[in-house]
Amino acid sequence: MEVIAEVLIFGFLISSLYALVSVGFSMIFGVAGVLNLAHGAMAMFAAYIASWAIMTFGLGFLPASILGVLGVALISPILYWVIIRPLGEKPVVVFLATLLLGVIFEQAMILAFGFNARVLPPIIKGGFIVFGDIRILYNRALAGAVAVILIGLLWLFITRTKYGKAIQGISMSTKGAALSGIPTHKIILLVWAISGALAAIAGLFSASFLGVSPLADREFTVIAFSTVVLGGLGSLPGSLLAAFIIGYVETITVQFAPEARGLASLAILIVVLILRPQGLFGRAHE
Amino acid sequence: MSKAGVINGAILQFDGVSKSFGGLQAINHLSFDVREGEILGLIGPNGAGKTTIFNLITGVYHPDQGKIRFQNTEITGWQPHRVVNAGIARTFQIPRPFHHKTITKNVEIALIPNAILSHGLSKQERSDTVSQLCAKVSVCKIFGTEGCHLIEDGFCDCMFEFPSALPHAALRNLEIAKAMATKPNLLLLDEPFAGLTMSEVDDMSALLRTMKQEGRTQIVVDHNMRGLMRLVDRVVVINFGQKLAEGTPEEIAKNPAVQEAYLSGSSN
Amino acid sequence: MILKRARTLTWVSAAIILISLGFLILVPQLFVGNSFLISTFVFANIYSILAMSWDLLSGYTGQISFGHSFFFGIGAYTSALLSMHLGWSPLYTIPLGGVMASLGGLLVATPALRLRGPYLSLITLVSALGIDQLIRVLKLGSTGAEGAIQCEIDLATGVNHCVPPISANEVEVYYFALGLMVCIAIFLIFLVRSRIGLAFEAIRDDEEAAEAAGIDAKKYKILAFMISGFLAGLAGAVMVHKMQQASPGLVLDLNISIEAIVASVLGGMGTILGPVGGAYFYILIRELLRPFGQWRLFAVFVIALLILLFIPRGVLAEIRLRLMHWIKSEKPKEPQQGARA
Amino acid sequence: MKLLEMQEINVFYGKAQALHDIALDVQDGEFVSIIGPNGAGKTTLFNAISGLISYKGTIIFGGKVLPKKTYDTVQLGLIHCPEGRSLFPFMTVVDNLRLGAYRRKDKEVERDLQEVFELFPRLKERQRQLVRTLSGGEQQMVAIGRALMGKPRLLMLDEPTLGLAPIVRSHISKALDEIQSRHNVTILLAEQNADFAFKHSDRMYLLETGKIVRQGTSAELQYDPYIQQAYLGH
Repeated sequence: MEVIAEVLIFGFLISSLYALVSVGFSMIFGVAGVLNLAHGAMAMFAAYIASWAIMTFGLGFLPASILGVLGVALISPILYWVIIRPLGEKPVVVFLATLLLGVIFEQAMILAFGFNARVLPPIIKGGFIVFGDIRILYNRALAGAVAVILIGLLWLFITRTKYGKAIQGISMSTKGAALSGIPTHKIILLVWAISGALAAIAGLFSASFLGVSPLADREFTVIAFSTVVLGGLGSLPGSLLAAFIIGYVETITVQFAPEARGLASLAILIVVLILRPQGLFGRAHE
Repeated sequence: MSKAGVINGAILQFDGVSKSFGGLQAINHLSFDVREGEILGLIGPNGAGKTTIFNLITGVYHPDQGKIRFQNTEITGWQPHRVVNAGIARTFQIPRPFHHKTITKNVEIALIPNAILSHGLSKQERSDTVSQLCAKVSVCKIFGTEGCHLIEDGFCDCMFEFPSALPHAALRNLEIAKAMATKPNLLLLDEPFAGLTMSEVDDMSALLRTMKQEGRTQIVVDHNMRGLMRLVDRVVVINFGQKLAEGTPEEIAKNPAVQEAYLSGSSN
Repeated sequence: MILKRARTLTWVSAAIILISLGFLILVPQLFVGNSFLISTFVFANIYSILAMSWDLLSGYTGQISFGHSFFFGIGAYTSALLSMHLGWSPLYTIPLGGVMASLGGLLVATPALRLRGPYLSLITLVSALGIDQLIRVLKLGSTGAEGAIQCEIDLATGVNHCVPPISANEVEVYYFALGLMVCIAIFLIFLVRSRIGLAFEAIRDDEEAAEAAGIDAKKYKILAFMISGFLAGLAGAVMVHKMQQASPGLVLDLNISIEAIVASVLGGMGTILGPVGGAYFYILIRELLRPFGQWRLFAVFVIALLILLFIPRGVLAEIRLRLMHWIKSEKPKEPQQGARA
Repeated sequence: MKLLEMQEINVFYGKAQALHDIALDVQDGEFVSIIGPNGAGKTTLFNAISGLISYKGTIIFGGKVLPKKTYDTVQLGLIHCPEGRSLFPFMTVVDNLRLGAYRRKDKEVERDLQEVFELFPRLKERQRQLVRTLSGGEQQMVAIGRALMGKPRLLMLDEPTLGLAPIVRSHISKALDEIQSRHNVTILLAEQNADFAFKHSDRMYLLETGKIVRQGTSAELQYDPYIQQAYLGH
């Protein structure tokens, strides 16, 4: 029983962070048609900004984190405007450009901070929430709560507000949106900022559990890419579901066969892609 | 060009075919025959399902129901390339050249055999065939010379030009050259007159008639029956995935159901 | 006289290639005893093979692979294990590594055939990550630690037991790698100019239109995967005998896939020789500018990005296109009427 | 007063020229049609006017130079209802219509929504349905409705009857009459169905292979032998 409860709880915590990373990736694909392989770099970059602010100015974790999130929310749309957008409608070139951007960020972090991993201090130090024999660090619980709240807010934003509907509109027909008078470029910039911020928050929490290293972005990118393809390109609910599938599969394998941790989710991905190439919730093309 | 054992002279039989996409019944129990050596007009308003019929014949889509037979062989469910190699070629409504290859290479692509180790045509034969085809459909007319000349050693005067240099009419001709390179017995032409001027329409019609005389059966799709009437031998009218009428152009022009489908929207 | 420019050009490019080749042949003589430099050139040749292999699959056939380390690693492990445990000569095990990687290509191609664009790229990425994990889980290596194959000292005899080198003589290793690279380059240049290459490019440009032209796209895509896998496997196998050890971190790292892409982008996708130039450029900078530390890699990646931004066709392809326009600008004076007949 | 006016508008796709020296004008309150066969350049012309593609030349709209960005043209009340509709298929009918009023800040949006529902009662019944579940005719109504929600000074309709059943076509036809009479909207229509265009237009242009080859009032063109032979089949 206890094992099941543990899997349920820890699976949820990890899945919610995965969801935070993949939702942004999915939105960027939705509105801009870009599979942003530099997405993980945004998560990593935020952690480095925070770490730098803490070390240099002695800021607390919270202000340092806010700085990290804002920094990424600023740089992410800039990257789109300056580098991705001018490439136009050449999916392969854009794909490769985002890949290179990610690698360039890695190198920049190595140059600035060295190869070694850094650990961010937790927001709430020490202390556990206790469920029977299961103890959850406050910091982890907070991460889970923040992720769930943010995803809920994002959902409300997208389905209830005018801007959110504009985002939906652009993802279904950019031309239709432009002809309806939606300032498509501004909205797309907004989406890049939101996506960057969400990835940044996931990156900050992750760094406070596991630390951050210059190549940490790769895992984020692989998770985002996998969940979004698994859920079906362009479907936000699909990405969320896929994030939870992958999160839980990993938690279960860690629990019962720790050596196969990385393999299980990859295997699921391959099986789904073979059986259902458009992903779980893919909007059938044409 | 006549094939042995063709029943009733039908080169292609479209037999009770249905196809739906999601909830939309695009083709609904449609049957028609194409006779050996004729030009069949397939007309109907836009959205009637004409292009879907082409996609069903060429194997891009597979029918939910029904059979398609070509020269007495059932080709239902075949892959597109297999259909092409059986002798059915098509052109696209919007020309789809290979943009990164030169014009002559575009035609040469259609000559590639699928047996990877077989030799197929020699280089000289290939370039000769390409030049002949380009000349025949006058793809390279715009470069100031008539047709496509073999200058020397297989150099041809449009071998350095890319499809982006061609005007619209020449792109249509390039589509036909590509289709002809696969040596089809049946040619499916999707709106070959779209975007052409009156005189270009006449040129195109003449080209299609010449190909008919060489024994190439054709199905020509157009939304506009007037443009087709002088070219085709027989017409099948499609509306909402079903056959509305079939007959000679004269019969079709007088058919009240056809008049209704084409004119009622504007005359009431 | 007609198309004189085209012929001049052919001669000039042939001359450039021959001069470069001549220089490469003379490298061991020019840098006698500088084993670091010769080693660097060996790596450059290995990466050239890898980059050409990526270019064939992704640049020519349009199947963007993010997991070329998959093939590279399979080739490396196959050759390392066979030569170490069965004592076979690398000269036999290297081709076998290629064959195994080619079968790996078939394995990836099977699901990949139904997938396009990003879905396909993800499958290649996942296969690379997957085999990395698999080797760690199966403890495929000799020492068992993280699946690494390292030198072992046989306690009974005291003999150091390693992945055998291709030759004890570094210069011979260099000529082997160079020879292999040149042979593969020649093979690929003939391949891409043949109707097979034409079919590859047709599939890249418009798969549906290629099918409508009678091309069996599936068959050609499998072929591209298998050839590309074979070549990347050869590269990995040569690498493993050069380094005399293997581990997932050395031969299966995502970096290897990224480096193959960077080399191709630097030189120009879809040109075969461009990626060779790109690979040389990349490796020489990576190895020779070590004093600059991480700056050198940062700079190379930025250059690659700038090339994508401003010369998206790639350097070599752009030059080729410019030259084509130049040739075209010389119109034949008097088209020979009826020459076709 | 001239609402829309252009001289020597040229559009290129790569090296190929799609539109040649187009000169065209629309008076305030007028119904003008552009007819021509498939591929003649009607859609290209509309896309150029609404800024979806770039063009060479200057277009005057309401006495001022028309900006070349779609967003800016919409702000001026130039609303383009495109061929193929470009709706938001995974959104409800009412959300689609409301997005049509995205630029507007006035208080009359809700009133206009009700007017669209009066014009197309079908849409009122289905307002909560996803657009992708509607029939082609209903989708066309959403497209026209969405354009009306943008409060157009000039409404550009590209092939609104494409692929529709005769009965639906007559619905659309009636709606166009009503839009013109009740809302006093200036309309520029692109049609390959010449009969449909003749029924509604004050004036017409015939576009063939990117050039305007005939123009005049509907009455004049109705008896033009060239148009009769090629487009009306009389």
